[in-house]
Amino acid sequence: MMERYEIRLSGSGGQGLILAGKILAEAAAIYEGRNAVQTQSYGPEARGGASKAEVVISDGEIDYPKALELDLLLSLTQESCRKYSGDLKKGGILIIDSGLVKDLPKGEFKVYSLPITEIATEKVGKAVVTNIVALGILTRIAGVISEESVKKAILARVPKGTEELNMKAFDEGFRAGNELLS
Amino acid sequence: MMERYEIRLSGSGGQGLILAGKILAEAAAIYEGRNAVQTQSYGPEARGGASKAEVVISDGEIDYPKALELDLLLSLTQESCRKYSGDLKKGGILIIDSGLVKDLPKGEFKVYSLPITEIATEKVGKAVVTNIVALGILTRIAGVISEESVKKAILARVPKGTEELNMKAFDEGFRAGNELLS
Amino acid sequence: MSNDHSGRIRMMQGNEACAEGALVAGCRFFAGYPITPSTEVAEHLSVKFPKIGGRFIQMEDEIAAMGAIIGASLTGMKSLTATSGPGFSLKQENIGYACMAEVPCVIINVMRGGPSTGMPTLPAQMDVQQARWGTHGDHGIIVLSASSAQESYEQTIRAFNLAEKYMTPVILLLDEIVGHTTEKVIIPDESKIEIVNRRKPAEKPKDYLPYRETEDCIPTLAPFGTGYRYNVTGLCHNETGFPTNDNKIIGKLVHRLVKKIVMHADDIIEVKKTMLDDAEIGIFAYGSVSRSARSAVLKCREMGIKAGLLEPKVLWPFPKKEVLAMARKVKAIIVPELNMGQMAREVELASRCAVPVHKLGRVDGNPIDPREIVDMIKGVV
Amino acid sequence: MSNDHSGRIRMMQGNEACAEGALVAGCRFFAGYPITPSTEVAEHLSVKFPKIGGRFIQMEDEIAAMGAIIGASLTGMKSLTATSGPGFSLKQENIGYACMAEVPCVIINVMRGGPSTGMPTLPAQMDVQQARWGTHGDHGIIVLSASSAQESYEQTIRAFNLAEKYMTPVILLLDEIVGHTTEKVIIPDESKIEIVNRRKPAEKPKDYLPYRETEDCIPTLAPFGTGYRYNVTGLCHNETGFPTNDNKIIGKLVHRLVKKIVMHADDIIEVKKTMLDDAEIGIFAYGSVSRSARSAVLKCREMGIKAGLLEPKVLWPFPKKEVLAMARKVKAIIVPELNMGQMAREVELASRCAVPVHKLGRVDGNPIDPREIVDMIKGVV
Amino acid sequence: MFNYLEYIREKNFPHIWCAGCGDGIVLKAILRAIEKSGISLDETVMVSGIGCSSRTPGYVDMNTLHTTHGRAIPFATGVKHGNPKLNVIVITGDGDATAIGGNHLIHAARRNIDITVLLYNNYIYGMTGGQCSPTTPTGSRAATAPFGNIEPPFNTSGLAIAAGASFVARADVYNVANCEKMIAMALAKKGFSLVEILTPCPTAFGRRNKMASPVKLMEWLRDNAVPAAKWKKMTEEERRGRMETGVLMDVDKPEYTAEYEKLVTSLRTGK
Amino acid sequence: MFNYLEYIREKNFPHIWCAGCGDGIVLKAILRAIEKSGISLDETVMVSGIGCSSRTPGYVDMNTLHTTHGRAIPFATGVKHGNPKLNVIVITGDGDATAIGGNHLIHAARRNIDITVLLYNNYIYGMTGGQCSPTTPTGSRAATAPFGNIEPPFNTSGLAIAAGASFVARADVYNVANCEKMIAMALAKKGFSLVEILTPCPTAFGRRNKMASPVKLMEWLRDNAVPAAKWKKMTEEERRGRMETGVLMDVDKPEYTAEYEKLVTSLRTGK
Amino acid sequence: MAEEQSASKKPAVIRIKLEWCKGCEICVAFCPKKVLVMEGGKAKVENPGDCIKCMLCELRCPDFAITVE
Amino acid sequence: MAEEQSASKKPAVIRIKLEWCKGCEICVAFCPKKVLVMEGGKAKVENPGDCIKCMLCELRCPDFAITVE
Ligand SMILES: Cc1ncc(C[n+]2csc(CCOP(=O)(O)OP(=O)(O)O)c2C)c(N)n1
Ligand SMILES: Cc1ncc(C[n+]2csc(CCOP(=O)(O)OP(=O)(O)O)c2C)c(N)n1
Ligand code: SF4
Ligand code: SF4
Ligand code: SF4
Ligand code: SF4
Ligand code: SF4
Ligand code: SF4
Ligand SMILES: [Mg+2]
Ligand SMILES: [Mg+2]
Repeated sequence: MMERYEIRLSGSGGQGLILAGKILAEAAAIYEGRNAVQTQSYGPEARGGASKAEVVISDGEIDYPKALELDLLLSLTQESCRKYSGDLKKGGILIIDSGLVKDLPKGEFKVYSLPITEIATEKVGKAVVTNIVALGILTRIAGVISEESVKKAILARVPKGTEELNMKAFDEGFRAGNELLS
Repeated sequence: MMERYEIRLSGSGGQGLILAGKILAEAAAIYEGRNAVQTQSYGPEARGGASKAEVVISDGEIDYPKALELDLLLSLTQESCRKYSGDLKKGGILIIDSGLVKDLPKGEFKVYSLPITEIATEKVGKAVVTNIVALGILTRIAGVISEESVKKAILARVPKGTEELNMKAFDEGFRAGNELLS
Repeated sequence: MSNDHSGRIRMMQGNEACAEGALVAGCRFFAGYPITPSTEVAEHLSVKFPKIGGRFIQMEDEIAAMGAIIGASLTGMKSLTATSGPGFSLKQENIGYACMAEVPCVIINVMRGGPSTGMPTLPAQMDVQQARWGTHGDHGIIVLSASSAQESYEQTIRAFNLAEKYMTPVILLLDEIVGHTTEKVIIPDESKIEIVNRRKPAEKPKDYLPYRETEDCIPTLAPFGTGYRYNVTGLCHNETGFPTNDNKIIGKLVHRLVKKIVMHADDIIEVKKTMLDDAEIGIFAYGSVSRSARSAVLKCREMGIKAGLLEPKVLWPFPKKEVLAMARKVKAIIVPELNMGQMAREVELASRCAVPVHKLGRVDGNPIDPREIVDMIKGVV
Repeated sequence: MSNDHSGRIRMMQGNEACAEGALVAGCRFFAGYPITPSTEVAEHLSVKFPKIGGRFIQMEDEIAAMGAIIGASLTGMKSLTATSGPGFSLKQENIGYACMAEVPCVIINVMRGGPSTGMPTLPAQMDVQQARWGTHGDHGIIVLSASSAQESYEQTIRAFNLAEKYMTPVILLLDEIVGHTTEKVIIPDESKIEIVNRRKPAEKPKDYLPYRETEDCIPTLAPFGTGYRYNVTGLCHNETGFPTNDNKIIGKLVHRLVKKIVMHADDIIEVKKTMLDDAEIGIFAYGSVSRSARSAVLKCREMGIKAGLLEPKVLWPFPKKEVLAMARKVKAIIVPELNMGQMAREVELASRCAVPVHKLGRVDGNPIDPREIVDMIKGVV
Repeated sequence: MFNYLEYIREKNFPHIWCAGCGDGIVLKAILRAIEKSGISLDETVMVSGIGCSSRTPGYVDMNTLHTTHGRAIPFATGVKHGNPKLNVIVITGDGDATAIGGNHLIHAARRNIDITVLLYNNYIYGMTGGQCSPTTPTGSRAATAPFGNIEPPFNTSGLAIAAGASFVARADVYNVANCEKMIAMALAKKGFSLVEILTPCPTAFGRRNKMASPVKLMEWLRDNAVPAAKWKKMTEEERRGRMETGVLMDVDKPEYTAEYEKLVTSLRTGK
Repeated sequence: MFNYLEYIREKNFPHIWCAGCGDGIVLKAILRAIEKSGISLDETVMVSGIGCSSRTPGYVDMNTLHTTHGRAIPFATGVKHGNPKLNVIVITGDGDATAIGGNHLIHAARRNIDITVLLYNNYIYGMTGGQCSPTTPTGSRAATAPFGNIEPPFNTSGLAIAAGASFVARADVYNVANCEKMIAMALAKKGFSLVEILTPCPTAFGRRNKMASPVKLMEWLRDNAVPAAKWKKMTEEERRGRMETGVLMDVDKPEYTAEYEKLVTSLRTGK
Repeated sequence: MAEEQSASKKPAVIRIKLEWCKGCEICVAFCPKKVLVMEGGKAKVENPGDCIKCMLCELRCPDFAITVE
Repeated sequence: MAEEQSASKKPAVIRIKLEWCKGCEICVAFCPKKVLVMEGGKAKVENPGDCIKCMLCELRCPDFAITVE
């Protein structure tokens, strides 16, 4: 049984990370029958500047809904990485956009640096799916939720007509993560 | 030292009894240096129907400001007499308008029945001064505040130009009270 | 927009769960005015209601919204509004009207921080005393609390049930964390959900007294337009609903408004106990903080400290008996809350000096970390 | 209309005495909205102010009136509003603003009965908890009480002094009996009356911080238009007055708003004791009821019963120490009040289970008769 | 002969209004207008705020709702939107509707929700003893304007028109026939309708302003409330200080609850 | 060259408004108008309510007062009546001024108190994420009108005129020169003045209504906000869906604080 | 026809409910035929024969106190 | 005169404060002379020589980010 796995997705206001957080949570809760809670930052933060979404996944009850010690942090901007990496636990996973995050936070983390935005724009061809690319990468690297569950959750959330695009984005991300690991 | 003397003036909305109450209180407090509190009924009562003003006079501190056991009740209407005579104490003074109050409340009271409104209209010539006539009667019968003090208080309260009329009203009342007593 | 996966499990924000709970409870009228962090309740119902013939209206302000739900409730509609601190303050006058005229309705307040505009997007539990005393004049009131999306759903249903049963406004307090956290809600079969509807008059219109004195102190208000002609007023009134100046009747009325809640306290009050049986340290916590407290209890137990948790699901009437019972068993009580001790004072009052009561207040917009509670427990032990 | 007899003794209603007290305190701005039984405060000032250049304005509602006095106070004017229950409820949001932005002003609430419209012309003391908790969010507040015209006069002056000293709204609660009873007021020589004016900044505009952290927790707000340019907001803010999302600063601010009152409680609290030294029965009473209580004490003493009276002139911060001291000396405490026990619960909390606390509540619009109190005392003895 | 007793709650009489208060005159006009328009008492709800005028519902035998000061219109909005089949009449005063309740008035007008607002303009706060209201004429005395009111009054009807009301009329208690007619027209209107009824308060307004008796105030109305037809022929000079009565606005526009119903239908039927 | 830095609180920049939000454009027009009208920053107070627009005062270097939602005008009334020497500017949004604050707007206009209200009409509640406001056009989508708004909007300027405002103008953020001019005229006016400034919100209004980019919204203003001179020559047909800009009302009337001062003087001098 | 005529010719029955009459004098002041007078603070029918049944007194009585048949 | 001429002839100095520019494109879209372009999400001066100093970009920039001298 998995006790508690804490994920934080961070970046800037318009990057769709809140949707990504919701998808992750639904993948775990609805398609894997586990528990998941998702929270996010509101307020001026949510309007430009750094923004975050958190997902806690567990096979048991989730009492405290916010992250206490992050198992995984995704950062799509330098600012968000600086601001939100404080809670990443020793040995935790840090996934960053290699094109946008240059300064790494101090600490003992497993760092995975990939050109996430670039994958979205170049390989998938649309910047708007950066969040889904990130989900693909994260799914592979974290290894706590199955590929199928996340895909189902994506399909249930994204607007009709964009399914293919989003599946492609997820797959590209997943593949990139896979390459890095293998 | 006079402990506590409770007076209630009752009648109908427009009879000027609240002003009479204020005058009595000022006579005691300002012109005789005693303590006095004056309260009155508000609400629908104050708009037609029965209305009352209470004055408590004492040489000591006046704690409870409302009447508990009336020493004196003045009633200018039948309705107000019925409604407000309950608190009149045994042996208390009841002054009524003989023209308007026909049914007397049950109890052991000293009843003084005078044609108060009639004195105002006939002898003084103005119905509006009924309250001042009543004050004259009450001053004489109660005997707790001096004639001079009440007159001073009247003069300080009534509109300019009506002083003479009001003095006349007071005197007529005082005289009527005197006649009844002697 | 909505995520209608078939099946009984749904992921929802607390605010959305309130809206869904309201739908199931039979609520078909919503009037509101947007305010962070409660707005999603309205937004969700603005999508749902028109589809099923329920009535949504955005009013010009919170005062009007409160007035509108009272008016709608008198036509027989179960009615809801949702707001946050500043709007809750504005609604107080009309909440008092609903108490006085005994009109059932539900008010959700998703609490944010600070007095005044404060911290619109940050969590707090600073309106718990206001929920009891916010309107002028003596009155009784029912105030519920929820600590998860699941409870938001269930407590909204319960709020409507209590409102209809006791003919009274019911307030449901969420804090921003609960309102905005998305998590699993297990939706029971509708047939398994108890729904209470207000009493209808048994007598004919001519014999009908809306505020008839009854043993249970609960009036029976016929929906407007059903042939029962009567008067509703915020003035002190008699059994017919007409204003009175008769002191005896006034006294009875005000007494009854308070008594109506007090006499049914056992039916209304609900608490959840976690490991309290053998606890030496009792924690009293509600809303999102009770989740931190539960974590803390578990951590303490791991460390061999016998901590237990009393979670009131109903804040008012205050669960005095339950607190006293706990106070008589434990060595100390800790009250963590997102305010400066508003419920701690109630715990102190209820525990009748049986044990020391320790406050753990946080007012900086951060949630209470379970570790803080653990630390305090360690300090107390 | 007014009764300007020369000399120092005047007969006045409590409401009029408030108006006169305000004038002496230096109040020069009034904004209000009529409501029974407080309207005479406004009416009196509408006559007086224009004659001396003070500014009277009748606003479109109570919310606006509260807003206007805050605005005026920021220009340096001592500002007042007066209302009763329904209006007091409406003012709550902006009272919270005044707490948050720390703008001195005085709010008089002449309490009438009932929740909602209730009993507009009958006395009650049902808003004493609302005065503490009526606005959303944690905050500190000063609430005074008066039991006679004389005290109405004096307490209005004190209200302004405390508002200016502590940069906070101060609430003065009267009940309808006090507001409407005409009695003697002895007006002291103006030179003998202590008047406090808010602090002015010592520093130059460029170094000025309106909400600078100080030991006494009191900010220094320069009147608008005097060259000190700063921002005032109801959002959580930093020392400069600008909104912040920094949790540390937010936490400090909310703490300070509460602490500002608590740390100065000894300076603020005032009680009057009557025959308490050797009392076996302690009465805790305020407003018009304290007069009934005083009568009762005297009657009891005549009968050989050692009763004594503790009269809080300040209701909030609550005189905990004084109550505890009394609780430790007497055998029982009686709390007569024109509500269902709103202050009795505070007395119970403060007396820390030292003695039984008996409530004597009346909510029917009648005053409490001294004989009722005597009867209860006899019952307790 | 019109039998008022069929419409009133006789046991609540005599009513609380002062001698000569026009509120009773309006009440009677309302009852006749109700009869004329044939609406059923069981399907009609009368909602009021707080004030002398707002005591009206207490005397009428139907579902009556006496709310908080200024808030009659929001409560009424809830009643109407809650059950659009009900006829909803709002009784309000100048203070209730244009001071504390001014915002609700303009918003209900904007929404064009089908309620009939009968605004008793007595130029003062009657219930609380004669303080200024937003309709107190400049220069008039009031308990809070002891030296004469320095504020200009609202043209309430004009304001309602600007806000979007579909029917607006003015009437007065001297010209009782017109009063009844305007109310009947307002009741018949589908949409937000307002009748501003001039009924100067003898006790709190007249006395302070040299019109101490009810009869004086009726004479003042007779001489100064001018039917629309006559008004049109008057010069600016002649109009000064006078009030036009009759229909001031009457247009047909989409009504709020009907529009809502349309939305519901379209979502349900996909049309 | 106009140096904005002399008027702003630079340390609070960049401001919180979204990319392309017109609020910044208005702010700049205000600063230029202030300079033009020569009023002293030390004797000027800017008061706002709550909303995106109401964040404006935070950026201006003077005494600034950010109040509660909808209540800027009453606070401002207190400031002005408290010290009539101060110039008082109110910054407010369509929700702030016409929804929750509608009553205060019409009453300040009625009193004709000398404050300048700059109402940023962005057709939506921006701050709370795009719910309907009383100016949201019928049919437009909003977070609380997912199927299109069924309510008609206010003509806010028309309402202010009906309430008694002495100066009313409309401007927009495309035509920046007119915007500056209208604000300057309003500042110069002795009496209640209102400038309704059209500044559609890209984030919460535009996106939902097929005008996703700030540029699109500016183009919409360019094509639909019509200067008075041109407006006069347009047919009813051409006017539909368009907005007249420029001065809509400009009269001289007694101003509230001046009238009060007169009363004080007359009582003191007996004249 | 006959009936109509008789109806209009039937002398007016003017009733005053004294308990409800508050003596405002409105009916008296505006009766075009001076049918009514005040007495003891209440309205009183003095010249019923002159009544033309214009109904104005009834319509304007604020207290539901006067009816004309 | 000479000065005026030289002032108007002086080539425009267009400054963009990149930290404040939010990239809304308004300045770019409405510059009558296409002096400005977008680059990396911010405005950029591309053809300063074409600028006629109409000031519209400065007047319309919501972010106080562009100045023309
Ligand atoms: C919130 C609130 N504020 C004030 C009052 C006091 N109040 C009662 S009636 C009234 C004014 C009534 O004036 P109007 O609406 O013109 O009615 P009228 O009595 O003149 O018919 C006021 C201010 C109240 N009941 N509630
Ligand atoms: C009493 C109260 N109700 C609601 C809110 C929430 N609220 C904040 S801003 C706002 C609306 C803002 O709209 P508008 O005035 O048009 O300003 P904008 O953000 O569009 O510029 C609302 C409803 C609040 N702060 N206070
Ligand atoms: S105070 Fe005026 S409005 Fe009220 S009942 Fe009397 S006359 Fe009528
Ligand atoms: S939400 Fe709209 S109004 Fe608010 S800052 Fe963004 S663009 Fe401007
Ligand atoms: S009906 Fe006409 S004529 Fe007859 S009494 Fe009445 S007012 Fe006079
Ligand atoms: S009008 Fe009516 S109340 Fe007035 S005097 Fe005539 S009968 Fe009496
Ligand atoms: S000043 Fe005019 S021409 Fe020059 S860059 Fe700006 S908008 Fe273009
Ligand atoms: S207008 Fe201003 S903020 Fe927008 S792109 Fe141009 S410089 Fe940047
Ligand atoms: Mg009125
Ligand atoms: Mg807006």
